Amino acid sequence: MIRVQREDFDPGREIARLTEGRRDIGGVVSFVGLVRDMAGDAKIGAMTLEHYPGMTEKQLAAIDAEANRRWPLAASLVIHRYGRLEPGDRIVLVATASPHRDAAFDASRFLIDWLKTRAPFWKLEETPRGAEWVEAKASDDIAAARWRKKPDAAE
Amino acid sequence: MIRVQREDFDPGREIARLTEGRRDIGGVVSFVGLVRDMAGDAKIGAMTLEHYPGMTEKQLAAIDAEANRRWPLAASLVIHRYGRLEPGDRIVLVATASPHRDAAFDASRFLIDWLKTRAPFWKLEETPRGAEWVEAKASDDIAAARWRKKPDAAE
Amino acid sequence: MKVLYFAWLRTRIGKPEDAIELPKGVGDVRGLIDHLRGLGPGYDQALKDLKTVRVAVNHEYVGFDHRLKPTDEVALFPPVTGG
Amino acid sequence: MKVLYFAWLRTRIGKPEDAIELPKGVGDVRGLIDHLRGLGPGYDQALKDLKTVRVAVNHEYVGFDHRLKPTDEVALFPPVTGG
Repeated sequence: MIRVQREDFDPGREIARLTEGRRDIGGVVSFVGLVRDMAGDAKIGAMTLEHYPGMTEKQLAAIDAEANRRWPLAASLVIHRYGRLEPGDRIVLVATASPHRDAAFDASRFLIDWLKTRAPFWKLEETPRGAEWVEAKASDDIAAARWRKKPDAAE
Repeated sequence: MIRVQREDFDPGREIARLTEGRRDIGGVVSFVGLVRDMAGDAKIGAMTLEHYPGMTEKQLAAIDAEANRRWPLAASLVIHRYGRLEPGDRIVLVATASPHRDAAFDASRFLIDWLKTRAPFWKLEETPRGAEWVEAKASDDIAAARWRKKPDAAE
Repeated sequence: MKVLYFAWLRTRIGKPEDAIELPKGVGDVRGLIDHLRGLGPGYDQALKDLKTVRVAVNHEYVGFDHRLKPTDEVALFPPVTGG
Repeated sequence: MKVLYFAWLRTRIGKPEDAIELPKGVGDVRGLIDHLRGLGPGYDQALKDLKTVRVAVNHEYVGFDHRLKPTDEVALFPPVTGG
């Protein structure tokens, strides 16, 4: 399941909802992404997350579906916020529930790595130098590349 | 930080507390372990977690300290419950906060893998055949072995 | 054809979208971008380095060789920075 | 010397702990376990397969060759199953 929203979310409530009434889930892995006050060398006052309504939801749903194809998940959830956020604010939640913790860990990491390179969001930071668009990080491309399937790899 | 307690915990509140007032944390990874109603082939009614007061706290603190030595964590938390638990109940919470998500993911996985093989807890399951002590799983030893440092490995 | 711009492509071009008639002879994304670059210095500056331009057609990522239809919704934007 | 038992070692032995005088000539964990096995069939059954016995002295894991002091708190238990 995916949600794109301006409002904050409650990770504990979302994790609990994911497993409610289920008795077959061994564990839930979650990643909560927060606004940091340092990007490179500049202090950030706040940032605004722009997105592409329609495409953003579609891409997140595709990433979520791919995670469910690759791992035996009992449930999964991606929430991504847009709009103006301040340091310490929550930006993103990824949560995966599975009978087996390895699957939940791998799937969560896949989801956050992939959405960092595939989900149409752009950060505009308020820095002492003025508003600046955040540049994509090569390290995110490298992280996402971990999950690229090699055509000759056995599956 | 570690806690060994009979009471339930609120993952959302614990995650929020871990990052409260901090502006340098990029992400928090958490693992919530739940009681499943199937262990092997038997349906579990409930289980009782026995522990070794004193040693359990000491071992969890050692595992937590080791995670903080190996990864640049801003904060970490392990909560483990004991006593009687029913299917769907939370057993364990591991949460790690770091400026960088890879460190948070690796440290969380290390913590849960290690505590499964090092923390003195024992599960007594109520099955249709009567109360049965859960046997340690070879897969947990294998998972923990991932993190064993090779003497010849460069660090 | 609707063409949308996001992030610094939008701020450089100076507007969030255009309604464009596909010029004769323009059949793919690369041709559309060449056409847009002729519309003004903001367009040219935003679109001159294709390494920093990503393209979606009808909400799906496509390459520069993707063939266009007059009813397509095309979006041009820099590499994404969410998460 | 205080000796604690947990999980099925405790249920097989039938009590959670013993207060034991280290017999003369017994210096390490292996010696203590041999001594305990002589105390009754429950002890013998619980402790005969050392592959399923873990040992802690004063809350730290130790091996079977670990030397014991009369003031030590020794704990014997099966492989852990928490988490």
